Parts: sequence; structure tokens; C-alpha cells
Amino acid sequence: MKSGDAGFITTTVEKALTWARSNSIWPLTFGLACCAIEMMSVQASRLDVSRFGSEVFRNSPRQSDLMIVAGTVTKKMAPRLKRLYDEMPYPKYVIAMGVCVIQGGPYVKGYSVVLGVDKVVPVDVYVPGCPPTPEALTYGIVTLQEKIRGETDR
Amino acid sequence: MSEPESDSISKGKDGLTIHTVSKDRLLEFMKDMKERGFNHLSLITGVDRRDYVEVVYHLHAMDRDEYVVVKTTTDNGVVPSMTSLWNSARWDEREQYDLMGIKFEGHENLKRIFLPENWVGHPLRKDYDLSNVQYINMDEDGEDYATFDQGDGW
Amino acid sequence: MNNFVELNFGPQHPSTHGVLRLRAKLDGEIVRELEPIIGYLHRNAEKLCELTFYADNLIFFDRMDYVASMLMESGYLEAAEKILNIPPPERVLWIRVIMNELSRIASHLVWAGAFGLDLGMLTPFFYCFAQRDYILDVFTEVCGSRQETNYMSVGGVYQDLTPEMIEHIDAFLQSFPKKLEEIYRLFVKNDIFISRNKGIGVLSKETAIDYGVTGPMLRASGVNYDVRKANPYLVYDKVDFDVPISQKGDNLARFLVRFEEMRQSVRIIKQAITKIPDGPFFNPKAKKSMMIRLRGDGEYYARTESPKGEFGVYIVGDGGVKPYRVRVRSPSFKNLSVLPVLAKDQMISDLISISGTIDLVFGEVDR
Amino acid sequence: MVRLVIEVKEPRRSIPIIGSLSGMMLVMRHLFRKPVTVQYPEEKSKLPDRFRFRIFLKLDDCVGCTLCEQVCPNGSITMQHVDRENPRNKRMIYPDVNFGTCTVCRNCEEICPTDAIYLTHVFETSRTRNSFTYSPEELAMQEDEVKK
Amino acid sequence: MSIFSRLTSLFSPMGYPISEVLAYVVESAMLAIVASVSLAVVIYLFRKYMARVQLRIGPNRVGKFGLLQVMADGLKLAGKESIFPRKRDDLPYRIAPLMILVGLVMAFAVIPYGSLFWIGTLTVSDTSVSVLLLFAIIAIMPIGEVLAGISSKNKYALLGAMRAIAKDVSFEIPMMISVLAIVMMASARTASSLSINSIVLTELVPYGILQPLGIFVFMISMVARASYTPFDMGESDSELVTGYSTEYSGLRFGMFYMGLFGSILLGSFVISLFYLGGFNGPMQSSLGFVWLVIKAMIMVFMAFTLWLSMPRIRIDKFVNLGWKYLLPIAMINLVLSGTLTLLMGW
Repeated sequence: MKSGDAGFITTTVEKALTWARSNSIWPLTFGLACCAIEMMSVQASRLDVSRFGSEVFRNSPRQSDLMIVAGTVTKKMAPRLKRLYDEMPYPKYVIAMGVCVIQGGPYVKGYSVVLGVDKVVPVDVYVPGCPPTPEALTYGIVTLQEKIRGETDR
Repeated sequence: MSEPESDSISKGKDGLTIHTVSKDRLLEFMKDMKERGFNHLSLITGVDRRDYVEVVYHLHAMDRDEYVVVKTTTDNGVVPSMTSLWNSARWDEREQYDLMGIKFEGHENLKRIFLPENWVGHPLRKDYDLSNVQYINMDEDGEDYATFDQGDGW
Repeated sequence: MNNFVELNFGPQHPSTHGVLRLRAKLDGEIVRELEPIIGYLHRNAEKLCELTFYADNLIFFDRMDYVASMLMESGYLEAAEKILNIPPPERVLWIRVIMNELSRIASHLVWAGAFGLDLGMLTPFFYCFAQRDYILDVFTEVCGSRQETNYMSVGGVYQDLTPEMIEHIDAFLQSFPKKLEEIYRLFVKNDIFISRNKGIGVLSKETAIDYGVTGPMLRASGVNYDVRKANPYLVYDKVDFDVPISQKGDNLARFLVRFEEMRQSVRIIKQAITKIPDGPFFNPKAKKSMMIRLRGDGEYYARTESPKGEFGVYIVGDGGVKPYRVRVRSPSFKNLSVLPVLAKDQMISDLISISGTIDLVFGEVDR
Repeated sequence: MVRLVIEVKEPRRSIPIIGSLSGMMLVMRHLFRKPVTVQYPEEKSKLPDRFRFRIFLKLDDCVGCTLCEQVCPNGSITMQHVDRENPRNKRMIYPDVNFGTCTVCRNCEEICPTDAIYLTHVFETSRTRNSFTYSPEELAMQEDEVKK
Repeated sequence: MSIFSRLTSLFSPMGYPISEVLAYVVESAMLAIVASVSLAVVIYLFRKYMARVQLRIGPNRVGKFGLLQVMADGLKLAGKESIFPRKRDDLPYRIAPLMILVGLVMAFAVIPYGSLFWIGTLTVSDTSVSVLLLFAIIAIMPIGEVLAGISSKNKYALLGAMRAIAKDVSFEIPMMISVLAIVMMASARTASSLSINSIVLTELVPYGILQPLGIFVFMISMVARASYTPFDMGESDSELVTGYSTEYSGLRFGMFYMGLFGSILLGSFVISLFYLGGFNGPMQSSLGFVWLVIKAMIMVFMAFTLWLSMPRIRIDKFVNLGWKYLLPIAMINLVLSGTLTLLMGW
């Protein structure tokens, strides 16, 4: 930051963008298994994730910011998941929802489940639970907002 | 109506009649059963008895609600396909081929249904080695392939 | 002339209800050939069941039909309790009936909401889920989890149903039918909804039986087969209810049958909460400390009526503490296999609505 | 056996458009109903007593019987040695829970002979790191400390 | 006295050509700003309305009552990476969203808005053939959709574009015929019957009452133009992912998104101008714009309700509807209103 003015402008722009990004996280409709139903519950009237600006569940990965990996990622699904992640534009975030996605969950002894989606795509927030209650996922989204703003060390 | 001949008849714990038929006569026997009103092939199960494989068919007569069990055994894992009699056998047989390694003679599309085509071994066999982990990746055409190389797949 | 466009739906596609992949050959808008490709949620539950204690296996069954986990549990226990020779006491049977039917309503509500979304109706989804949340509140109160309840255990249930909870269930039953009728009207009064569903995806009786289709789909094709009536398990023979059927076999018939089933479920629960007897809520033979020592022998095929169809569990025991082989007859798997027949020569939009009415749950298709 | 069967009736066709309009009115009427939303981070709906999520441990009660380890369906619980004076726990082994695989099935709580391991209402356990294995001491921390 | 003449007189010290050019530039800039702000308002209203009818609360974290939500969305979309598919047709791919947006803003420029207190008339440009101009501009927008669908080289987008074409050809003709009926009725009373402004001025009895069939056809056409449910076959969420805009990301997608809501707003304005009496009402000279906005807002909320409660119609059914029902109805409407004009001497 050599020139004070330009630096000021860039930081302001940066701040504004961070504010916008953290308050307008559009998730991808990407349900894999059990957790997808709880993800839909988050969308539904009781928890209403639209309060945080995440109302617009987009169907096309090109238009979404957040991939909530909701449900078990099998080995057969992992390449597709990777491709979907690659199709999303930067900046993009991933929430690993449920223990299947975090470390394999109940299927940890099996032969066809990826033990942790962080082997496939980088994950920003892990929400444990099987499935996490909608409150827990909302808490995860709040954690993600804090992370985008650089406020969390959880 | 005359009872089709089976090798032996017994009663299971669940009160269902179990017909044991040798696999050479199976198709013929099943044809008879279908003529007797068993129009619904409910389930095909392979049970790995270590030195031989037992194939269990649950037949159901929808009109009079009668369940019977037909069992056959095979040493080399080959039994006749039931697809000519019941369409519901198509996917069931593919599944049993995939997971148990039972080959159904006469099935026109006997491909693996859950796992990629070159997956080594049949997971529900008792001698399947879970510690020998296989990975799956996707080639450019969107087809899956299994691999033992961890760097190649997930 | 065979210049068809090949189109892949999924595995990630908004209306495949999970991870179904459909490889369709399109002639313009018309689907000429369809091949469902499954296995994207194959979680090897059958293998894991062989590696886990009888009492612990419930967690895999919970996650099979994850929108109706209570029904999966009771379906598994139907077989497992017979294998283990631990019959549950009378009160438990009634509790299971109540929970099963609540779960069935929840499952059908999820289906109705998702079906609305498939057709482009945004709002019924929210009304359905608002109602479903009340059921899940009851589940949370009774067993501590919302969706994957793990409430039933071998020979009983984990915790008893208190009178207060029964009151809450009753309060829900008072308000629910009115809301259900509202949702129903929102759908069927709509001309476009009728035009999208009437006469679309007609499944004949013979094809349905031939492909092993069961549940509301089969009943919508005119076959009167409901396991609850045909082979009464639990205490379904002691409650009064009707089996809705339709002769049409199209999308609309399937829709109507499912809605009628919800009304019948309300009827069943209303009777069950008045008839439920007092008594112990678990079989003393299956004390909690026994959970890892239960041994089972023989083989048993138990069928129950899940919201998707006939849910069969075939357990082979060898006298050990873990089952030798567990095989699940998953209704969605069979119901899905008829999709290529139904969707042939239909338009893409119809393909979506037909696959919507099949009510697919992939935890069960792929297991 | 008598099977009670009812034939579902197809809905009566109303005049075109009027039926659709009634659906629109129904949707619009919901504008005047109270929203069911619970504004989560600020107001929390009361959790029932039986609600369970995160596992906690009473170190003094644990007898080190390893039952929880055996009953856990997916091996989330492993026993770990902890240097701690406890006359009831001679072997000095305590459970160590991996929440990265815990399915909250409650079997450990059910089987525990001394109720040392128990599940609680704490569900706000999201993290930005994939480290969910908690040592016995961490499990023994008081609930409010974790909430903080 | 219009805004333009006020601006010209403001800049008049600079001399004739400069003042006029400056007035044009300033007025266009004002229009763009007002149009985008009102779009943001419509999007916010939609979200809040949708939330409330679905028993939810809707955005309420950003700013008071979530008023800044749309701004956050826009800013975020602007900050997103724009992905260009490798196999695209470059030029059409880039200009397609612009065509939609430009068409939209141009359409807002040609419709009259009535007058508001001392400001005088708010109309941006009042030509004597504004009806023709308006429908010419509206016809630009489908080209953007089609270009977007074809140039993306994505099968979903291609199908979406095909559907968009089928949809557009089947509603445009009934729409034009029903507008023709209005022009015919207006021509009995005014000489410049191709100017929307003079059509509205003749509208002592709203044409919606005189031509109930016409308003029906026109409303359906406007829903189809804006392409939201029930007539959003082109971008149907649950069938074709997002149709022709599947491959677009970032700000370019934002343009499609704005195009959708802009079309709703535009459609509402046009319907209220043609069929609901526009800015006619008590104290028209000072409150005309208010009347127009009130009528347009009612139409906007009706559109939202329609959107939220209807399933999507099938494309072949819609083509059927267009050719077998809407076209004859529009014809009948034309004949009826012609007869009415003759008999009543209007």
C-alpha cells in the first residue's frame, strides 16, 4: 500500500465486498442424503435461512456461492462433487454437514464411502451431527459468515 | 392344481413354506409357480455360505396374498435368470451380481448396478477384504472406474 | 433419423430428489429412451449390518428411508425380534403404531412439498414443512432427535410415551387435518396442476406387479395390497382404517392416494392414542446391558408397509451376536425400476413429474 | 378377511381459472397469519428434556468398563489412558469420543452402568477445523464452558 | 412541463446543442438510476412478500428490515468470478444479458408515467408512435434469451432457448392483437392513437372493463414475457436447472435476474396503462404518477401471488393455449371492441 488514497479505496472496497459476501450466501441445491432433508428444513419456515440472505437456493453451480455437502459422499459421487465444486465461481465456500461428510460417520467401516469430504474439496465449516438439527446448521452458516468476516477462530 | 415338485419342503421361522430346488430345475419350477399365481417376485437374496452360495427367492401371489420361499444353491455362482418371467428380477439380479457375484445366466444386461464395472471383488461375500481399499474416479466421458491407487480417486 | 440428443440428468439435478442419474435420449422435448443409473448413495448398509450387533443395526435402518426412519426401525425390528426371540410387550406395539403413522405423515408431507417444487409450485413446500416440523417436534420430545430418531430398540422402545406427549400428539391431530385440506386444495383446485398430472405416466396393474412396484404406486394402479391389511403386524388389526385405491394409475391417482393415506393415518393415530394400554415399555429380556449380547438364530422375512411400499427385511442369523446376512427389500428400488417404462415417449416435464410421484428416497434405493 | 377399501375420488373440476384463483387467494390469506419462524440465534425454541446432542462425561463416575466402546456402532468411542486417581476406575481408562463420526444414537448412554457418559442439549458445535476428537478431560468439561 | 424541458432550460446558458445533449445524458442517467432502484425495491418486496405468505420472515439482518439485502446481493454478484465456458460463442454469449437489460431500460423510457405535483410529467420520451416502439423493444428481450441459450453450448441452456422460442412465438401474436383492439378503440377518440400517452388520456372508462377478454390475454402474455411460473418453461428450475442462464455467473447472471423482475415491473406498468386507466384518477394533474404506481403495485403483487401459487405449465400445453385459445379470444375481443366502438360511437 504505497499510495495512501488507493489503499484506502481498496480497503473500503474490500470491506464492502466482504460485507456483501458474508450477507448474501447463495447455497447450491445439492442434497445427497439424510442431511438434505434437514437442509430443506433450514430453508423452510421454521428456521428460515433467508433471514441471513441465503434465501436464493440456486440450482446451477455457476450462480451459487456455498456448497452445503449434505449427506454421505460415496466414492462414486466424489468425482461429481469435485466437478460441481470446480464449476462454482470464486469466491466459493463449502460447509460439511453431518458426520458422514466430516469423517465417514456411521459408514466409517464400509467400502464405498469417502471418509471426509475434505479429501475431495476444501471445507470451510464443519457441522457435526447426524443429522445436525436445523439450528445447528444455521449456527454453521453463522460461523461461516463470521469466518468470511475473519472474526472466528473456532 | 397340482403342486410343482420341489426337492424338499420345509417351514421357516416366519411361517413361510420353503421349497428347495436344484438350480437345473429352477427355471421350470418357477414357471410353474408363476402359473399358479405367484405374479410378484418380491426379493432375490444371495447368501454366501462360504463353500457355496444360496440364492433365495421370495415369491408373492398378489391376489391371494401368499408368500413362499424358493431356495437354490450353487457352487460356481451361476444360476438361471428369472428376467424372462418377472421384470422385477432385472435390477434385483444386477444388484446380487454386483454385491454377491452371482452370475445369472440369460440376463441380457448383467452389469454392476452400484459399483463401477471394474471393481475388484463382490463386497457382500464373506471373503471380501475390507482392508484392501478401492477408490473410484471418473473418466472424461463420465464413466466410473475403480482403482487401487489412492492418488487417482477418492 | 435416429439423431437423438443424449442428456444426462444428475446426479446433481434439482428434481432428482437426491443422486439419481438419468441418461435420456431426447427427440426434441420427448424422451425416447431412459436409463436410470444409481449407486451414487451406495453406503453398504447391508455389509455393515453383518459387522454390527443386532441392537446397533438400527442406525443403518434409520438412514435408509431417512424421511420415515421410525418405519424403517419397526420394519427391521419385526424381523430382528423374531430372530432374537424377544417379543415386545403390548404397549410397545401401540407406541410403534403411533410413531409409524406420524412418520408416514411426515414422509408424505416431504414428498408433497418436493413434488410441488418439481412442478414449480414454491409455496406448498413451506406449508408442508411447517406441518412436518410439528411432527418432528413430537419426535424430539419423545426420543430426542428430529429425523434419525433411533427410538425403538430390540424388545421395546427407549423411553416411554408420557401422557403429556400424548396430549401434544392429540393437539397436533386437532390442527393438522384442516391444514392438510388447505394444502390439498392448493394442489387440486389448480387447473395447471390437474393438466400436468391427469393421464400422465399411466401404470397398468400388470406392469406394476411385474416390476415389483408396491405401496401407494401399486394401489393407485388398482391393486388392493397394503401389508397393514394383508398381513397385519403390530396392532394394525385392532385399528380401523381404509386402504385408498384408485383404478386410474396416473400421476394424479398416486397423488390422491398419498393424500388419502395421510387422512387415514390421522384416523389410526386418533384411535391408537385412546386405545393404548398401560404397561412396561420394554421386554425385560432385552435389558439395556444386554444390548451387545443378544444372539439370534434362523432366518426371518418380515414385511411392513413403509410410505414407499412393501419394506421387507430378510435376516439370516447363525447364532452369533451379529446377523449373518441382512437383505432389505427396498420399495423405492423396485419402484424406480419402472421409471423407464413410464417415461418412455413422454416429455421432459412429464419425466420430472413422474419421477416426482414415484417418491424416491435414495438412502433406500442404494442402501 | 375383510379389507376396507375406498376408491379415491378425483376432485371435481371447477370452472377453469376460478379454482386457480381460489388457490391464489389461499396463498394470499397466509399473509395475515403469524409466521412460524423462530429467529434462531437470538431466540431459541425451548428444547425438550430428552433432546440430546453432544456427549459429556463424568470422570468420577466412569469405571472404565469399555461397554460404550463395544456398543458404539461405528467406533467413535475409543478408550484412553488418563492419569487420574479414581478408586472405581482401577485401569484408569476413559472414553474418548470422536464427534466426527458420532451419530448421536445414544447407545453409549443407554448401556453405561453408572451413567457416567451422558448426552446433553449442546448442539452448537460447528468448527472451522476438522478436529472433533475430544479427550476425556475435554468431555468432562462443564457444559457452559463449552458453550463459551 | 417535462423533466427534459426543465433540464434543457437548466443547461440553456451553455448554448443550444450542448444543453440538449447534456439534458439527454442527465435524463438517461436519472432513468437508469431510478430504474435500478425501483428494481431493487421490487426484488426486496418480492422476497418479503414471498416470505410472509410462506409463514416466514424474510431477510432482516442487513440494514433495517433487511432493506440492504438486495444491495448486498448485487455487490456480491459484482465481486464474483465470471466464468466463461470454453466452447462458447463469444460475442453472443457476452451481449445476451446486456440485450435483456438494455431492452428493459429502453422499454422503461418509452412508457408515460403521468405527472407528479410541481415536477410535471415524468415521461421520459413521448413519441407519437410509442406503442409500436414499446412492442419493438419488448421483442428484443427474447432475442437475448435465445442468444444466451444457444451460445452457452450447454444442453440444458439449448433446451431452455428452444422452449423460449416456442413460448415467444405463441404469445406475441395474441398480445399484439389485443393491443390492436385498444388502439382501435382509442382511435375513435384521438388522432394520435399510437401514442400510449394519448391512449391513456382517452381511457375515461378503463379498457379493462370494456375488454375483459383483452386484459385476460394481455396479462397472460405479460406473465409469459416476464417468464415466471406458470409460464417459465424457458428457465424452469426443476427441469432444466436454470434454462438458458445455466452457464452464466456473477454480474451477467445478475442481469438475467434483474431482467426477470424488471419484466414483472414493466408488465405491471403496461397493463395498468393499457387496461386499468393508467395515471387517470382524481387530481390527475398532480397525482397521476401516484395512481399509476398504485395500480402497477397491485399488478406486481398479483404477479407475485401467481408466481408463488402456480405450477409450471407444460410447453406443448402452452403452445396450445397460445394458438388455440389466446389467439381466438384475442380475435373475438378485436371484433367485439370494434363493434362496441361502432355502436357507441366512441
